[in-house]
Amino acid sequence: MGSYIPNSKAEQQKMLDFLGLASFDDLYNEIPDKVKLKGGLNIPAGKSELEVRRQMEALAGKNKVFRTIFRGAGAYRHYIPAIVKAVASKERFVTAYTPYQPEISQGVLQSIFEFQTMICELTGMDTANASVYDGATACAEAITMCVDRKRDEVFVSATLHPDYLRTVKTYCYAAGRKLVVVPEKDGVTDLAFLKENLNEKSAVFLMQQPNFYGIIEDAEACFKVAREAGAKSVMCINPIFAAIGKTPRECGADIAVGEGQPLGISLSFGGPYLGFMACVQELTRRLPGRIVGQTKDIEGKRAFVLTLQAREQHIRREKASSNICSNQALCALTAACYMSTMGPTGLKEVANQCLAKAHYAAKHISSLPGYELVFDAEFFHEFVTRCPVDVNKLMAKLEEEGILGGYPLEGPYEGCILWCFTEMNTKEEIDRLVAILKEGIQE
Amino acid sequence: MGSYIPNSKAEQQKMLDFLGLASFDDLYNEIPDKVKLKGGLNIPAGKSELEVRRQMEALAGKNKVFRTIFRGAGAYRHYIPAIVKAVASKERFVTAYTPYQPEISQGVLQSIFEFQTMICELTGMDTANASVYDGATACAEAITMCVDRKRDEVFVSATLHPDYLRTVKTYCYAAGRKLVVVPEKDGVTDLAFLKENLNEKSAVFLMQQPNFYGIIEDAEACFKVAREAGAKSVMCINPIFAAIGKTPRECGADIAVGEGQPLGISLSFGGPYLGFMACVQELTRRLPGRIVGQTKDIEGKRAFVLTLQAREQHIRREKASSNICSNQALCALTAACYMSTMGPTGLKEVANQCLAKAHYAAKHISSLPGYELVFDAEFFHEFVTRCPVDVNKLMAKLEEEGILGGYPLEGPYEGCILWCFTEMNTKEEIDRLVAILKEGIQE
Amino acid sequence: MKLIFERSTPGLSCEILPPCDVEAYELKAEQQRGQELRLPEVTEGEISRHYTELESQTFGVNSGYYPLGSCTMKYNPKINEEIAGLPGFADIHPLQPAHTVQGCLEALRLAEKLLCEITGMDYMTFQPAAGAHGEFTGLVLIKKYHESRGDKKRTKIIVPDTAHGTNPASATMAGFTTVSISSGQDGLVDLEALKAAVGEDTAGLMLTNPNTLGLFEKNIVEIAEIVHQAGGLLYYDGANLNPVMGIVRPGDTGFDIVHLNLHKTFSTPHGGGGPGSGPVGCKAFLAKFLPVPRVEEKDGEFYFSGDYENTIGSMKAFYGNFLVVLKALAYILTLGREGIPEAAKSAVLNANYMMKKLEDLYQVAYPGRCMHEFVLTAEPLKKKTGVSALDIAKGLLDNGMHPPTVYFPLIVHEALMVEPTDTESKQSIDEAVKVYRELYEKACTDPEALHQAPVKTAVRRLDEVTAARNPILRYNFD
Amino acid sequence: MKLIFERSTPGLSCEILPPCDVEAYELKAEQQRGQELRLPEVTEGEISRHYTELESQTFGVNSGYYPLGSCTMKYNPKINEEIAGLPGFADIHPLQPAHTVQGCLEALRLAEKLLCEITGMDYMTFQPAAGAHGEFTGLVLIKKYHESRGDKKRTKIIVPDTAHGTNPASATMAGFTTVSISSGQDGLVDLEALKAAVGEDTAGLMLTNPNTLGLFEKNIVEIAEIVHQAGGLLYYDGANLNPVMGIVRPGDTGFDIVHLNLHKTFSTPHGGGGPGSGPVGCKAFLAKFLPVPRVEEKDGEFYFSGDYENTIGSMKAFYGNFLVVLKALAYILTLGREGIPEAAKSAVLNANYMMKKLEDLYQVAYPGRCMHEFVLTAEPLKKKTGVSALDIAKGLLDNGMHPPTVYFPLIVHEALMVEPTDTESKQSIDEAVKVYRELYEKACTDPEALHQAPVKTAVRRLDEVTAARNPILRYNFD
Ligand SMILES: Cc1ncc(COP(=O)(O)O)c(C=O)c1O
Ligand SMILES: Cc1ncc(COP(=O)(O)O)c(C=O)c1O
Repeated sequence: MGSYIPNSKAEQQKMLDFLGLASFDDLYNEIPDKVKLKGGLNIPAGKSELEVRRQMEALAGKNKVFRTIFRGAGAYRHYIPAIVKAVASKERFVTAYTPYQPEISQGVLQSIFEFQTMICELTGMDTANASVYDGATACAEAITMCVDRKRDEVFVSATLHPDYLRTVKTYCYAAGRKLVVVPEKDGVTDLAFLKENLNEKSAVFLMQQPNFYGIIEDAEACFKVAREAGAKSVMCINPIFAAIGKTPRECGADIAVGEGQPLGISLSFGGPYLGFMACVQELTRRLPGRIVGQTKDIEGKRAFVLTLQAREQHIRREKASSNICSNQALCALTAACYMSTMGPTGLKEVANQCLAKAHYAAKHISSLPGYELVFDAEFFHEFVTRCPVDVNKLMAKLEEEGILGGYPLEGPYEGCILWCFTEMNTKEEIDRLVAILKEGIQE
Repeated sequence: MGSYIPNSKAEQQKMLDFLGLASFDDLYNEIPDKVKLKGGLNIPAGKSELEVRRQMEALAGKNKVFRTIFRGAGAYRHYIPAIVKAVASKERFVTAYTPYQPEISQGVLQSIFEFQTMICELTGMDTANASVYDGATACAEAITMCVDRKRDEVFVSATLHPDYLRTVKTYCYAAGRKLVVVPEKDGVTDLAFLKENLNEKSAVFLMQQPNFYGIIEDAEACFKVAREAGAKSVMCINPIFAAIGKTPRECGADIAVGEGQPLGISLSFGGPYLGFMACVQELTRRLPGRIVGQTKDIEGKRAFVLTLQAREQHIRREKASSNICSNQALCALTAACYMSTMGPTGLKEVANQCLAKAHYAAKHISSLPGYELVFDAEFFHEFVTRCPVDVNKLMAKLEEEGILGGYPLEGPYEGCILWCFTEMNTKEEIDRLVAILKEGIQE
Repeated sequence: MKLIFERSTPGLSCEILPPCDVEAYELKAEQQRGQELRLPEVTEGEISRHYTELESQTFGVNSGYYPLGSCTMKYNPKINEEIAGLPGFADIHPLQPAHTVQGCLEALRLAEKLLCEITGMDYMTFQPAAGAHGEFTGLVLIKKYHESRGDKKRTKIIVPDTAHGTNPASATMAGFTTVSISSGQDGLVDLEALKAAVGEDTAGLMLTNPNTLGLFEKNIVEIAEIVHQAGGLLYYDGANLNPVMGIVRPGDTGFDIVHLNLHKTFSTPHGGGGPGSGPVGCKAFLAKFLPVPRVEEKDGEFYFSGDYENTIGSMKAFYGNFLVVLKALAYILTLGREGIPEAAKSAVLNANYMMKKLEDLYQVAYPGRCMHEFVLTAEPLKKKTGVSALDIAKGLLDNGMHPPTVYFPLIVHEALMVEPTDTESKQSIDEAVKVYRELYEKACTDPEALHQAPVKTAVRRLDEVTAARNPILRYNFD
Repeated sequence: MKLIFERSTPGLSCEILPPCDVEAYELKAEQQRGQELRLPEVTEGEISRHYTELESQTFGVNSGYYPLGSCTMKYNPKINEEIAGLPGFADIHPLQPAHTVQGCLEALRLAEKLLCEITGMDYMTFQPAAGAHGEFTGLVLIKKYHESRGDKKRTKIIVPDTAHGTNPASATMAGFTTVSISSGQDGLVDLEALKAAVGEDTAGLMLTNPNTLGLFEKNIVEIAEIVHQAGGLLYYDGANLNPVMGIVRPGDTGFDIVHLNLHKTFSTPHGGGGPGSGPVGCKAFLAKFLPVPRVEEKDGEFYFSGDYENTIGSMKAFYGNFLVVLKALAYILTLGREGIPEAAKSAVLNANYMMKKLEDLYQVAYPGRCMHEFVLTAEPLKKKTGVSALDIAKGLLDNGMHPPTVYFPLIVHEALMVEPTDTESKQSIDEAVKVYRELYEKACTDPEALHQAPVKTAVRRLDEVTAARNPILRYNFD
C-alpha cells in the first residue's frame, strides 16, 4: 500500500501521547459508534506504485489511440506545441490553489489576467472572466447573466451542440426558466421563427458559431432581431475560428462564450476542458466566477488580485451571480500559453489551415457518389455529408486503418456524417480517406 | 524553419546601425573570403516543430520497444518511480550549467553533495566525486589515480565488461601504460595468475563485481593479493548489488567505481549514463572531476561549493588529475533522487527481488535440457546458460512475443546466453519464457 | 514582472506548423474578422522565461506548508500525473465508438464502484466539474425527485450558517430559497432550530460533515430523522470527507446524496484554481434522475446509456473532468482498504496536535476534538493588540508559509481556519507552530510590524479597493 | 536548506514495488554487506518539496540572462526534450539486435551526415561524452596516426595560451607533452612563435576558432600550413563553433579533426554540469582509427561495424550520450540550411552590440570585431576603485543575472568573458547593459557595497579556502 504519510508510527504515537489519547480510535470519540463503519471498506488492499501503474496502463491499453482523426463535434485535435505542455505541467501551477493570497500568487494571477486579455482580443469583448467549467456551462452561465425579473425567457438555436443544448435545458429547468429552442432550417437557425417568437419577456438569444454542423451562420442578422426585441445576444464561438472569423462583438453579441479546448488542450476523453466567457462593459458585474484585476501594492508596484468579488458565492452566498468556486484555471493558463506560442500569425494560420483542409476534403469527398454535402452553406472546418453505405460499417473499415471517421449524426440527420479537418490532417491522409470511401462505394 | 532568435529583422537592423555596419556579412569581415563557405550548407531547409516531431517520431517508430526484457550486460531495466522522472526534468536543473557561482547554485551543489554522500554509503568509501561519464570511463580514471612514476603497470580482470575493457585499453594505450589482462577461469578471475604476475611495477588491479557473467567473485582474496604486492585495488560494482552485497570497502578496495544507470536512469540506447567514483580518504586529492564541499558563507550559513579545484584542468591544465570538465551532473541528481525514493529498505528490496527472480529463473531454465548453467558459482541477477538451439532463431522467436532474450555471448562462450532478471520481471513473464524455451527444444 | 504582451516584439513568432499542403481557401469578406488580433509575438525562449518567472511567484503545495482550511491541500502524487498523461487516456476523443474506449469506461465504472463504497452510496455520476457543480447537480436531483412525486410545494433548502458560500448559491441556481439556520453554542446544528425550520416546504438539508468548523455533527442521525420525517432529502457536501473516509460513510448516517471534491479528498491537484472534479453519488431511489450519459456494463462490455426517461439532463458536455477522475482513481487504488482510513486518521491527528500546540495563545473558536481542521479566532488578539487575522496571515507569508483560510466560516470573527492535512509531517507542523507562536509574540510587542507585513514577498499588500472600484481587467495595448 | 538526510525519519518510505512473487533467495553470509546503508527515509511529498527547494536555489537559462563565456548558454527548446523522452528512444536497450534499433542507428547516421557537412569533415563518432572527452579522443587519433606511419618522435602538442584548460589536460592524458605558445598583441596565434615551436616532434596543434577571446584566427590558413608542413595535424576545439557555423567550416580551413560541444552549439541543455556530448569528426584519412562501434549503412539497413583493425578502441561503453545527440539532431533539423547561419549571425551581432555598449566604461581586452563573445578586463577598474572582476560578478547576482565567466582566459587579468548567445534579445541585452553600467558607477562611488555583494542571494560569499583546506565532502551522520 502506497503511503504518503510523512509520520512514522513512532512519531504518531508521540503526537497521540501529547494529546493524551490512548489510540487512534480515540480521535473519533465524537462519532456515534452506531454509524461508524464496521469491518472496514470493501475495496481492494492498497497497491505499490508499480502495480498501480501496471493496472492503469492496462486500462489505457484497452483504448484505441487513432493516428488520424476526422472527428470534431465539440472536441478538436489540434497540434499542441511542446512549450505549452512544458509550461502547463509546471509543478507550482499544478499544485497551487485559487490565489487568495495575492502576495505569493502573482504568477497565477498574472497568468489569468493575460488569459482574460487574450479572450477579449479573440472575441472583441471588453471583459472576460477566469474561466468556467466548459463550453456548455459557459452557455448556461451566459443565459443566467441576461435573465432578470422582467425578462426570463430564453431562446437557443437548435444548431447548438446537442450536449450544450441539453445542459442549457437542465440549467433552465433548475431555475424554472422557459426555454424556447429556435428550430433549424437547412442547417441554420430559423430566423423567421426567431423574429416571430421573441417578445417582451425574451431575455436572451444564444447561438453557436460555426454551428454544430460546421456552418458559419448569419449571426449578425439573428442578433439584430434579438436586439430589436430588447433581448441580449450570446455567441458561443470556436476560438480557432475567431482568429479569422467575424468576432462576436462585430456580429453584435453582448456576450461571447465558448469551449477553449482547441487552444492547446488535449482531447482527454472530454475533460478537463475550458469554458471561456467575455462580455461588453455593461455586463461585467454580472459575469460569474473569478475575475483578476490589476492594482498596485502599497509601494506602488503593479500587482494583480481577484476582484469584483462582491458578485461571488463566498461573499454574496444565495445572491451570488453563480455558485462557481473552483474553475479551470490551469486550462486557462494552458490556453494563454498556447495563444502566446502561436501568436496572431500562427493562430490565424491554424484557422486558415483548418479552413483550407476542410474545403479540400469537402471538394473531394462530396464528388464521390452518395457523399453529397447536405447543406449548401459556408463552413469552417466541419461539414455534413450523406453516406451511401452503412455508416457503422464504414467507420469500422476506417478504424482498421487507424482512422477515426467523421461523427455519425443522430436525430434529423441520422445516416449523415459530420466531418472535421484540422491542421493535423495532411493532404496525404485526406487523399487516403477519399480513396477508402471510394473503395467502399464500389464494393 | 523554426527560429529561436528573439530579435526581429527590424531590431537587428537597429543593432547593425548602432555598430555602423551595412549588413550582416560585415560582421564577418575578419574571416578571409577564401575560406568562407560558398553557396550555403548542403543540408535540408529548416522545419517547423510539427514536421520535426513527425520525422523524429517516425524514427522512434522504427525501434522496437520490448515489453519484457531479460537482457542486461551493462544496461539494466529497473523501475523508475514517477517522482524521479518529475524531479530530473525540473527545468532549472536541466538548463543550469556547472555551479561556478555558488550563491545562485546551492540547489545543484547540494544535490551533488547528497549524491556524493550516498555513493560513499553504497560503497563504504570516504569520498566520492560528482560523476564521470560512465562506468567504463570511471574504470579508466580510477586506474589513472593509482599510477605513478614508480608503479605504472595495470592489471585488469578479463571478467570485466568487454566495452569497459576496451575503454581501459584505449586509455592505457594513450598514456603509454602497460596493461595486463588477468585471464578468466571458470567464469572468475584467475587468482593464481594474478598472484604470479603482480610485481613491484604493478600499480593497480581492477575487477568487476558481480562480474560480466553475473558471478559474485571472491574480490577479497584478489584484493588481498594486490595489497600484498603493493598495488591498489579498484572494484567496479553494480550499485544495486551494493545495497546487499559486501561493499568494496569491506572487500578491501581502495577505489570503488561503477555504472550508475541502474539507479533510476532509463536505458536510452546506452546513454547518457552515470559513472560514479569513490575512494578512501588518502586518495581524495587524486580523484578526477568536480567535487562539492561544505562550507559557510560570510554570515555563517551552511553552504556548498566546488572544492579541491587545484586537481582540475581549469587550474592545473596539463598537470591536472584528469581532463574532465562537463560530467553527468543531471544523472547524478537523478540517481540521488532515486536512492532517496527507494530508501535503504527499498533499495535492498530491489536487490533482493533481482536476486530472487534470477535464481527462480535459473532454476527453471537450467532444468531444461541443453540450458545448463555454464558456471558453478554464486551470481546476483545475471547468469550464463548454454543454448541447445540456434541462438539467433531463439532470439527471433522471443522477439515475436515481445521479449528481449538474454545476451548472446561472443568470444570464449560463443553460443551461450547471458540472462538478466530484475524486479521488473514478473513470475508470469519468467514462466512464459521457460515455456517458450521448452517449446523450442521440442520442435 | 512584465506581462507577456510587454515581452512582445512585432514580427517574432514560434515556427510550429509546416506550410499548408492544400490550396488556400478564403472566407467571404463579410464573414471575416475585421478587428486586429493583438496576441503576443514572442519566441519560445521568451515564453519559457516568462512562465518560469510566473511560476517562481506562485506558491504551490510543493513550496511549503499550505494549511488552507476547507481546501485539503494534500500532496499530489506524481504517479497520478503520469497516468493521466498516457496517450491511451489523454489522446482519446470523447466521441469515439464505445468499443474503442473500453479502458476509459472501465476506469469510470471502477471509480464509481470504489467511491460508492467509500461514501455508502449506490450510484455516482462524474459529470460535475467541481464541488459547486456537484452541489447544483444534487439539488436538481432533489428538485426532480419531489416533482416526480407531484410534490411541488418543496421550495426551500435548509443550510446551516457555517456552510460554504457555494451551498446557498447552488440552492438559488436550482430555484430554491435558502433557509439559513444558525449553529448552536457548540458549533453544531441546533436540533431545535432545525426542527423549527423544517416543514412541508422543505426540499432538503445541505450539510457538511465534519462541518466547516472542523467539528463532526454528532447528532447526524437525529438530524437525518428530522429532515426525512419532514419529507426532505439530505445532501452531503463532501468537501470535508477527508478526515472520516473509511471511518464513517455519509450513506450510513442518512444522507441521500453526496458530492465529493476529488481535488480535495482524493489528492488531485488544484491547478491554481481548477480543474477539479465534483462527482455526485446518490441512493438507488434517485438513480433514475441522474444526468446522462451514464456508463453501463453488460457481459463485461462497457457502454454509454442513452437518455433515461427521468434524467435531469446533462450538467456539461461529455462526461466530466475525466483526467481528474483518473488521478483520483490511481490514488484510491494506491491507498486501498487500509490506506484510506490511515490517511483520514493522519489528517485528524495532525489537526488536533497543531490545535493543542496553539490553544494557549490563539483562541480556538469551538474547543474540543476537531477533525481535519480547526478554527481559531484572532478576535481577542485583535482587541488586545490591534493585530487582525489578516495581519497574522500576512506575517505567515514572510515566513514562507501559506496562511490558513481567513474570515471563514463567517460565524467566527477574525477566523483562521487551519487544515494541516494528512500529508504534512510532525516536523513541519512543529515548525509552523513555532512561527505562529512567534507571530503572536510579535503582535504583542510590535503590532505595527505585522500591519506592515508582508515585506519579503514579491509584492506587498495590495490596494484591493481601487481594484474593485476602478477595475482594470485586461491589458491596455495603447 | 535542509539536506535530504535531515528530512529523514526512521521507518518512512515510498511504496514503489509489489511484494516479490517468487521465493526469496539469500546470499552466503560472507557475500553480504555488513555495513549499514544510511540512505534517506522519506515520503514522496518530502522528496518533492526538497527538490522544489533545491530547484528554487538553482539559476538556469530560463531564470534569466546567462552570458557565461565559452559555455554558449543558449535556449534549450522543449521539443527536443519531448523527442528524447519518446519510449521509442528512451526505453531502448543498447544491446538490442540491429533490426530492432533501426531508428536509433538512422538517427546517429543522420546526425553524422549533418554535422560532417557543418564542420567540413568526412566522418564522425558520437562516443565522446563531452568536449574534453572529444579532445582526448582526437588526440588519441593523432597519436595513432603518427604511430601508424612509424613516426614515433611526435610527442608534442602545441596549445595557445588562450586555450581552455581541457586542451593541455587532454594532451597529457594522451601521453603528449604540451607546448604552450603565447598569443600576439592582437590576441591571435603569433605566427612567428608558432613557427618557432613546430618541429619534428610536433604531433599537432589544438586550436579554438574563434578563440577564447572571441576573436577569429584570421591567419588560420597560414597556421594550418605551418603545422601541416611540420608534419603535425590540426585539431579544432569546437566549443566555439556557434558564431561561425554555416559561415566557415573548420574542414575548409585546414583542420583534420574537430570535436563539437553539442551542449553548447547545438542547444542541448547543460544539466547543471552535464551530460553533454562531444562528437569527434575527422577527415577521411583518419577514419580507420576512429573508435568502435561505428554505424554503417548497407542497402538502407543500418548496423554496427565490428572492430576495425586500426581503431583506437573505445572511449566508453556503448555509443555515446545518445539522447543528447537526438536533441542536437532535432535542433539541426529545425534550424536547417538557413537557420544555422542565422543563429551564428545573431550570436555575433548580440556580442558586438553589447561590447560596443560597454566599451567606454569597461576595457575590452582585445578591441575590434568579436565573434560570439568578448573579454573585458576589470584591471583598470580594480586599480582605480579596488573593485575586482569577481566583485562585479557578485554584483550581477544581486541583479538577478548570471555573471559572465571570470578569470578566464588566463592571459587576461581580471577577465570578464561575456557570451550573450543567439537566443538573447536586444531587450534583455539592453537591460543587462544598464546593470553593468550601474555597477561601474557603484564601483566608483561605493566600492565597499560591491565587496559585500551579493546580499540578495540565498547565501552570501562563501569561505572557499576553508572548504578546500578542511574538506567536508559528505554528510556526517553522527
Ligand atoms: C465546504 C465546501 N463546499 C463546497 C466547496 C466548493 O467546491 P469547488 O470549489 O470544487 O466548487 C468548497 C470549496 O472550497 C468547500 O470548501
Ligand atoms: C573552449 C572549450 N574547450 C573545451 C571545453 C570542454 O568541454 P566539456 O565541458 O564539454 O568537456 C570547454 C568547456 O567549457 C570550452 O569552453
